[in-house]
Amino acid sequence: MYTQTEIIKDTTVNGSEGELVINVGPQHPATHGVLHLVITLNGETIKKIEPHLGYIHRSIEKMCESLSYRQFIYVTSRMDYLSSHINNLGSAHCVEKGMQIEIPARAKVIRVLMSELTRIASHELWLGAMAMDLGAFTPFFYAFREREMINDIMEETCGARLTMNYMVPGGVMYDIHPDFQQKVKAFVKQFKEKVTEYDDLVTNNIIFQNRMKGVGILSKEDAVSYGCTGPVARGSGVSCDIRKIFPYEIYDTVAFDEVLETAGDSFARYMVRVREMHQSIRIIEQLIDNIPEGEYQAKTKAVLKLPKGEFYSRVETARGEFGVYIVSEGATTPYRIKFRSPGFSNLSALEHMAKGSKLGDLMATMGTLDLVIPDIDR
Amino acid sequence: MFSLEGITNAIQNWLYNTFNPSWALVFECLIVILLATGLFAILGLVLVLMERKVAAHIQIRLGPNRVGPGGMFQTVADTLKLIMKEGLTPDLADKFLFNLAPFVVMIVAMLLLAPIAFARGFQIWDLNIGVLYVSAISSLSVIGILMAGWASNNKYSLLGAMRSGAQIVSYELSAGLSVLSIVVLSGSLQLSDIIASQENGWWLFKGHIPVIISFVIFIIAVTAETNRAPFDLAEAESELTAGFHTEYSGMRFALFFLAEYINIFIVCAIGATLFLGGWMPLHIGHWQAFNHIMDYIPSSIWFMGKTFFLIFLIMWFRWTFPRLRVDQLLNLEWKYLLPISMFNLILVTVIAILGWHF
Amino acid sequence: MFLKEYISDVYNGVTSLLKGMRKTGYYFFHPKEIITQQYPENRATLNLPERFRGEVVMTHDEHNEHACTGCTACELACPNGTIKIITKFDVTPEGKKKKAIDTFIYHLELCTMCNLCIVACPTDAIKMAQNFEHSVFDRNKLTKKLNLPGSKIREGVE
Amino acid sequence: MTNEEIKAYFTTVAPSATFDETGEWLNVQVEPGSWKALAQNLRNSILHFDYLFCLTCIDWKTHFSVVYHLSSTTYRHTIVIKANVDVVNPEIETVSNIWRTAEFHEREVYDLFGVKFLHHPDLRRLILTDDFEGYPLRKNFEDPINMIKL
Repeated sequence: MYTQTEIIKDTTVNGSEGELVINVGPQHPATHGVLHLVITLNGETIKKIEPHLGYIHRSIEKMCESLSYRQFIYVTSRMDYLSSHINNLGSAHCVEKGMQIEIPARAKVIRVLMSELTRIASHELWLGAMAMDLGAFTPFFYAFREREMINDIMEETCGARLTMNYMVPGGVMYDIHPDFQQKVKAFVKQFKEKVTEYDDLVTNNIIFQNRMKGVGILSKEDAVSYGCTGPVARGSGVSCDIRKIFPYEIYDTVAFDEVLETAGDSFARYMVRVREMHQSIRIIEQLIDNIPEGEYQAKTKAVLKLPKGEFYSRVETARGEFGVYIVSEGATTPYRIKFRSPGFSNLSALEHMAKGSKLGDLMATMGTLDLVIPDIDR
Repeated sequence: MFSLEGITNAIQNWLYNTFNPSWALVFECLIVILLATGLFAILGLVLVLMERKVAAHIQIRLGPNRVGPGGMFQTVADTLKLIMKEGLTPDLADKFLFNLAPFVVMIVAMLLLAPIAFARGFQIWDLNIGVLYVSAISSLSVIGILMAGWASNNKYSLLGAMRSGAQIVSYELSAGLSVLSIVVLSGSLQLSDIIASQENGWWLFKGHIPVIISFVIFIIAVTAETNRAPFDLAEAESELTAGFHTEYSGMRFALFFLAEYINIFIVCAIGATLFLGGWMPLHIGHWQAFNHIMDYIPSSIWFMGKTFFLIFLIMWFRWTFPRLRVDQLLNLEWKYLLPISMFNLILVTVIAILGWHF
Repeated sequence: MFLKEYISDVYNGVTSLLKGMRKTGYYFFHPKEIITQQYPENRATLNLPERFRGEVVMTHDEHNEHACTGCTACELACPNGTIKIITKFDVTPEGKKKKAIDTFIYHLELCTMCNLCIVACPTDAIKMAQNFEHSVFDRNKLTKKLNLPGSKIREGVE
Repeated sequence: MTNEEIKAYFTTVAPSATFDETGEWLNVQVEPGSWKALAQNLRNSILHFDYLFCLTCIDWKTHFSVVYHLSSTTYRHTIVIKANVDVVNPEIETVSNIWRTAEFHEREVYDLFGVKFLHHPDLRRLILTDDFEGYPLRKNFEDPINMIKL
């Protein structure tokens, strides 16, 4: 029934003269999941990359058509599981837009705090995983040490470490834990101390810099044309931070900079993410002592019914722009729901970026794209 | 002073007194084979455990600690597991070469044990071209790797083997040149002579900066020759899954794995012999009292200590640095290491001729 | 000029590498920094926060009474069909018929720990337990009956 | 640029377009036949819609509407373009040469809805297997194995 195996069989036969077709994935140490790339090589030089998707496609969009507006939010954590909070936020936001619910100020601040913590956690994991792709195993553990603190904070307040389902239409599910502020402050302190380690081990390392600089170049025009968002586009100098250009929640009242690099190579994307972590810390520091008192959840009806119409909300996840497009017919379940996931568009630029470079460069390029496969496959 | 020299001499005398010379030689050979194989097994187990523990501690983990006290028997358990596993041979592989390759790699590693002086007078074969022998034999291991990569009928393996070939061939050069600098200084190719020349101080300390440079180059080059990170392009996990030994499993994989660690041990032993005086205790010029105290530490301990220090250094590299790209690897050799070591060799020669070393 | 650049290249490269080695060396010689947690040896000291979502349980007090009215709010809230409530009709002492639960079936194997049922419950009859060691050898064991045998609804809970 | 300006532009290049301003953004209904030329215009004209951030399709049972969310990185204005296509033989011109991101998005829509994008460079199934029957996101698709309904 499945001709996917046929494709694999075909590619074991070499292409034209001097070409070598290899399958990277679906089980490969560098693809972080079940991404399957069929790569045509000439020696070690990449001539063509063809992604084969669908190994973990769960048809979330179809699933959501049978889930109510409260229920479908939890599914979105299973897409980009590293920024599940932000996915939840985007979905809850879209429902709130349709219902015209005004959420309390406290909930807004908590949501922003959680989003930024998630962003740091995601970038920490990316940092470790990318260093591992380049053959340095140790930064992974150092990055996970800090990430673990965030996970503990999440566990305490939200009840889970990865797929939190903490955002609900109208606010957040619980109030923050009493220890939350103190723990976040401890994390900020530790992060600031330990972040120099990453610089020593990774950023300033000559081997690392040589591997990253001038590799996987994406021009500004191409980044826009390929629909790249997030750190991938910002590394090419495209200003696309949704938090800045279409502020949601309270992002218009906190001070932070949109990180932009112009080189467009892997190192630029790397620097964008590292500097973004510092900006997230800056946002957290501004907000952590200023969480307003009050309700954490607006009063909503038990059964949510969106009015007839179309609603779209955009949020900035750790990987880029996440869009939720709900088409409602006035029922309790969405008529059609579309998730615009950042990884999907970013992946489409991979072939353009990696063509003509060495096989080793592919890992550097793919590492800085920060692909999360469930996000691409949905 | 405690030494193994007495024991070896006693055994030899006893053998030659009891049997006729040809039988004595046969028995000696048997003893050497037994010892070498035993050393192989023990070294493999110890080094793998050491690697895992070093990695764990660098990575703020504990490492294996479940099997035996402090995880001591972890590698024994792993070996048992590997022995019991099925050794798969891919369908379209060249079966003869595929099965031969691990043994070639292993035999090369075993041959290299011959000239190494483990302690005073404890050497299998003190041949007069010891250094030459080592550089000649050590470049043979690339044949085994190429064989494995080619015979597996796997594209990843082939790429890994090709990378490995280019890498070992080029890094032989600077390894050879840095070894030459010690040959120039001591004026002999025989390892026992080189050790003897370090009686009043190790070459690393006696030879000024040029020897330190050649020591650094030697360490880098042998790291590359043994396919260790940051030069592990032949097996580059994130790029080629496992490189040349992707298709190997069971005991044949274990042989590759073991040979890698034995090779590390051997190159570190050579490094310790050439630069750090082998089994020679730490002697400083004319400090007679200090030298005398140092002599009380057995020579085997000196040798093992130095070797394991170098092994630790190489492991430390592995768990700190990212991997180089294949073209950067060759750049590093041809643009940096080779010119520097050539220039350095001239400096060393000048020092040796003018007798500027201590 | 070329030579100067060449030498500074080598110098900068080597120093950057040595800096990295100093960092890893620091950790190697400071075993106090080790963060490994030795599970399952540390089971006794394992401290899970009270909000941690391990599995859904129904709280029973010392009289073997629970607060579940059988309203099926949780069943409706669940996105995966994890909860199935079978109701029966009790006859109260006054002779009136009253709806009560017969069996509260919980499919742990389908549960995603989203917490929506706990939020939906009007009487706080169910809550999340912190137990996370769910592995069993038979899948049927993951289908659980949450109300204890012989239990009944607490007085005054509507 | 404001919606009025965008509308004024549309009336010059595509007089048949109809507008709907009830939502967050301006919705423009266009004819699928004239879409390709219009897209080229939108990308290159003064409106400078260079960023296609969402491309999807909705099954309205009577017809499909292909939805394009366009934005401009210079002016930050956003519009939604909708083109209705037939259920029986859904076909529309590709825009993958105008916005490169459309290549993958169109393949996804082709895969899950069966809308054919004419002149697409590589229109194959992206997610599902090549011999999969049916288009899962269509409303009339019945999943033989549905966990929730079981």
